[in-house]
Amino acid sequence: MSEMTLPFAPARETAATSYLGEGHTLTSWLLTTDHKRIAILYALSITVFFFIGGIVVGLVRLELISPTGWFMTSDEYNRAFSIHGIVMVWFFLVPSIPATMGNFILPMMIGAPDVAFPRLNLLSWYLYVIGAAFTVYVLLSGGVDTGWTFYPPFSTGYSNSNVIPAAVGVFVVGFSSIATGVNFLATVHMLRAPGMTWFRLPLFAWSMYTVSMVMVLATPVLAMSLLLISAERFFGFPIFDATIGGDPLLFQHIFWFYSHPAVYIMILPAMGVVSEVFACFARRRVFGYSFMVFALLVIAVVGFMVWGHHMFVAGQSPFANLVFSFLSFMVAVPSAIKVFNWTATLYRGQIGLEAPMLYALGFVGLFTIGGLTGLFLASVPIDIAATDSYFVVAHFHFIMVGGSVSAFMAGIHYWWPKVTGRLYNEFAAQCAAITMFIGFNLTFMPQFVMGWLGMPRRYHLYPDVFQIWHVLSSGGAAVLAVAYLLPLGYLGWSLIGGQRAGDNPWAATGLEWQTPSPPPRQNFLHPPRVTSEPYAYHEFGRAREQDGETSISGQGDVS
Amino acid sequence: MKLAEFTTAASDYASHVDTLFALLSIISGAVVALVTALIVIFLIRYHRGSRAPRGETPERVDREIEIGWTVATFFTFLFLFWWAASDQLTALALPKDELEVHVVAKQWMWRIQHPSGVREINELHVPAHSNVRLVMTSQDVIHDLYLPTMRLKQDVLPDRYTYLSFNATKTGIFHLTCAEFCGTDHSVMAGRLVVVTPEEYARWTSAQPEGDDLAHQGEKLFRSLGCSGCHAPGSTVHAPDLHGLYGAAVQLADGRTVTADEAYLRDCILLPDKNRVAGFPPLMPNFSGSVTPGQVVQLVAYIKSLTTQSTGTTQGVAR
Amino acid sequence: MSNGGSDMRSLWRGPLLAWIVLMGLFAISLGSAYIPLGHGNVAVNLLIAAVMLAVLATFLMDLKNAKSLVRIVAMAGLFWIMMMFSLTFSDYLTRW
Amino acid sequence: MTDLARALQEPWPDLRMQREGVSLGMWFFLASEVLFFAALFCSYAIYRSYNPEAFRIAGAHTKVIYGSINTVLLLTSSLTMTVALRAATAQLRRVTLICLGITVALGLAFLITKGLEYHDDIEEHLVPGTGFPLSPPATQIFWGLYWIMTGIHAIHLSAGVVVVIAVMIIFGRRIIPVQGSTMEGVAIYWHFVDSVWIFLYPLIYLAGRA
Repeated sequence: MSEMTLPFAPARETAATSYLGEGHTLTSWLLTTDHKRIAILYALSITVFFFIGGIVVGLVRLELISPTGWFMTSDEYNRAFSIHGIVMVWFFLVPSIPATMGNFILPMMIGAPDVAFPRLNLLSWYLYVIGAAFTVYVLLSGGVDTGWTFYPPFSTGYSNSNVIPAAVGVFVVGFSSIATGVNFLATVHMLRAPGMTWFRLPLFAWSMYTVSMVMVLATPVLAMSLLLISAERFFGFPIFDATIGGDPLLFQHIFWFYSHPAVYIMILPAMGVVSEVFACFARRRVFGYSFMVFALLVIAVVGFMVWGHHMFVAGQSPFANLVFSFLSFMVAVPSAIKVFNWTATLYRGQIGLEAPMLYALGFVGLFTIGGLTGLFLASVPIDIAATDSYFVVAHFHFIMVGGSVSAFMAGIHYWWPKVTGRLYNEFAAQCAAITMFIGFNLTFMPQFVMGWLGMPRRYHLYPDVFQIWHVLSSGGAAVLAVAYLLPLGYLGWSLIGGQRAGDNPWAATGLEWQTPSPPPRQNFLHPPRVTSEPYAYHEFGRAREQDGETSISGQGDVS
Repeated sequence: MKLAEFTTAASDYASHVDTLFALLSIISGAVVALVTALIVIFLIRYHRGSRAPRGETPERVDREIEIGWTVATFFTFLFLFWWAASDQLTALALPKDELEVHVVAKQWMWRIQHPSGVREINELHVPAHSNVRLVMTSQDVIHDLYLPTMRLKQDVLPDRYTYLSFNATKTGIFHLTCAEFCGTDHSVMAGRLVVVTPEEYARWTSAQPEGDDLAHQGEKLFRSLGCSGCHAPGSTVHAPDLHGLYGAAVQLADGRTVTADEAYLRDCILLPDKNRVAGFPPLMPNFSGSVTPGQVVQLVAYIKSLTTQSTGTTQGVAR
Repeated sequence: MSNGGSDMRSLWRGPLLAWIVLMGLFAISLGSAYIPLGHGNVAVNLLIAAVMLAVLATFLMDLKNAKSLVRIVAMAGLFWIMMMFSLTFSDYLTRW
Repeated sequence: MTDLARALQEPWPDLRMQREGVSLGMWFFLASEVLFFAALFCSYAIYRSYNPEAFRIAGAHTKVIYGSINTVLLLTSSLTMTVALRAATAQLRRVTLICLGITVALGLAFLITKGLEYHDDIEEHLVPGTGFPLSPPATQIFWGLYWIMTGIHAIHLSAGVVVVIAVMIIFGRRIIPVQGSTMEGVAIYWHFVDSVWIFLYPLIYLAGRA
């Protein structure tokens, strides 16, 4: 290939060595600039945080079995749910798909040897670890009890917990997000392989592009909001102090300017993963590809204009409520279109129900419910009744856990053979996927019910009429815990005893599958060149006459 | 405790909200059913290796379907927005002749004071079939008064008034609680909303230990704090006259014009420099450290009474 | 590489011109601040700041020769600021 | 050409792409920085519209002389930075280094002036908290924002100074040739820090002058 002159053309002998074989020392991992190794580092560290957050919420669900509580004080309970929120949102969900799968797959998907700024990529992991270390410090030194939202004046003047270290942790991890975002944006703009035009980008690459946009533009605003409350708490600068003319609501505006788009930071990558998995396991082009792309872009942009729906009862003006309500309804349109398009992708497919597909189907179901209940909360009168209740808790868990985590699992299972070169036990994986779906619904469906009945969130002690729902929810959480632990077992086992996967076990299209598993350091043995549309699972156009079995052909022509 | 204390729709507004909730539930249920049904049908019919035909659909049809459901979704959402917004706007149209009850929240209790001067803690007695307006403020952090049976909640903010209006149609004892996380005992910052008939309310009020009403308490404060020294007509100090002030438009020194509502009056007492009235020297002392939120409520009630019943109490000031 | 005087002159000429304009604008800004214009003061000052930013970006940051993509990115930040300001103020200006 | 080969880094195919990529990446980062400051400016705007009188009174106590000197210093540093970049592109190593040197000197002068100003402010107890000399109380919000805004700006500038010094060392020892992509990124960042000051200056120093 002469179109692209790589200055570091891979030598023949190293071509066979996978990225995993390039050194086995600790420093070869900790000082690596290989996007694939950094992705593995991220995967390991976010897994640790996922289980920290999970254990904490396990305790919370256990405590809530009894309306009067049985092993925590109210202060301990408040610290528990706060740390659950902080850890899960910033140390797991936000980096989850972008920092692991995005890092690993995105450069391969667009045919690049690495991300645009490999050293910045490593730096972003270190920033993540530093932020995480602060959080561990917060945990060990008594916790934080403000909830993940840090509302003043509680956080600035009344809380007796470690607000500032928690804020510093989140602040630093924010920079890690920004670094990743900048890196991905530059990568997608500059390093696409010859022939990889914008409208030949797989939807996962598009989702990484849009999510990077949101990360880069939203995260700094969070950083500033945390800085302001820290300044108020630490130096006594009265920025949000109502007694002298400040306004605590201003914090909420700034905070939600980030934190609503943050929901899209969690869900856009999930949408990308699910699009890949649907196309592969239905062996079908994604229905309405260009609409899917525009939907991602519209969600990313309009997602910035809807933050006020978190503040309908906060003392925001009724006029602003109307504006934000309208915009919130509008941002739901592209989300709905995506659900319809995934469904339509199944039409006339060759559908197989391997584990990644089961997770992806679970995603569509749960995301649909989560999205529709979003409409409830966009309606001002219903939001007034339901906000700050378990209805909201259930709603955002449907999106962030039902949606995002399901898609994360789908992606892990889908790309596992590529990343490790091994196959996991399919049956075990299918069992885990089904258990997760059941456990999830059992956990969060009761929360919708009790929320609408009037159960407020963040309650340690609660009226006993709600006990039955809490018990159901806690039971579901136990099932969910099993479903999250299962993959540790069979995925771990696959590393030792799993079958060799081969280059392309799913017969998938996409450049990442046109290279050995696990891939070599430079990703491709030969610089790839793209000649066709993505998702060429069946021959477009000609299939009309043949009307039979579809042929499988790769997207990339590796010469 | 009974579930009905939470779930009863105790006002017409609450029933409206329930109707909207039902409508949205039906639409959502239909969409979920449709998507699930389609997915299940496709999974069965197009399972790998099945004999169903697999041809391509024409691109033009694809496009029409795509545009079709985009437009359909858009208009459905527009309709839902219109419905929800009109409910909201109806609720905003404030009725006249309200009973104003003051609520001061603090970690972790609700202090309530009726216009008659009666106080209660963590209990709110209101007459049925009357327009009740809660004027709320917080003494420390942000709280949120949540009345499940009215389908209403509103954050209660420090140094600012927020309002909640309702008209209960059912009598009974309902739940009242805090919905915005406010610290250790957030979950037990609860109480009872007692809706009684207007006659019972009158009886209940008069049965309470004797006390001045809010305006009278405010009047006493007004004198003991020395306000009357400057604000009395004919005082040597040049300070604005407060008669007829409430509800009037005020020209401020920096060119703005504001309506003198509760929030404005409160600001004038606690942050006198924020809204200086045009044509007056900045002499008003700052009372933010020396009066409690409850006392501000009384002072404001008194100043309001100078407008609403401008005959009876005026003499008090003039003296 | 040889670098004669003419080379140096072409190196400096454009940026120096921009710098002189910036200095002029700065002086106007400072001077106008002492003329009482009520709300006009802040308007004038911000307008001058905006012009200064435009001059700086176009001539010193060389946006005039940049790829359109870079210009779009530079504009994007401003668009998002606009979104933040207009929607936040939609609350504050209609609140009381 | 060995010079150029050393300037090229993974994963870029050629130097032109690398320069473009670095400058694009820097611009993306600046978009992020813009939003970072936007949150601050937004707070300022809202509080000023709510407490116009307090902001006028508080603004009259800022030290306009220091502020103006600093504006001149920063604008001039932008000039020398632009020339440094142009010189680097034309492969004039010595001119580049001299211009960078002047830029750093101007940056340091800015920071010293800032330090003097902070000293004066602290002498006058213009730090929000008990014993704050100004009234009404909302003046404390202005001064709280003053410290945060100028402080964050100064941190950005210090970072810029450190980076420019590092770049000078790298160029001086010929570790990377001047015409590489490094100058590109550094220059854009420096100008950005300058542009923030262009807005800080009228909002802070000119607020209460009329």
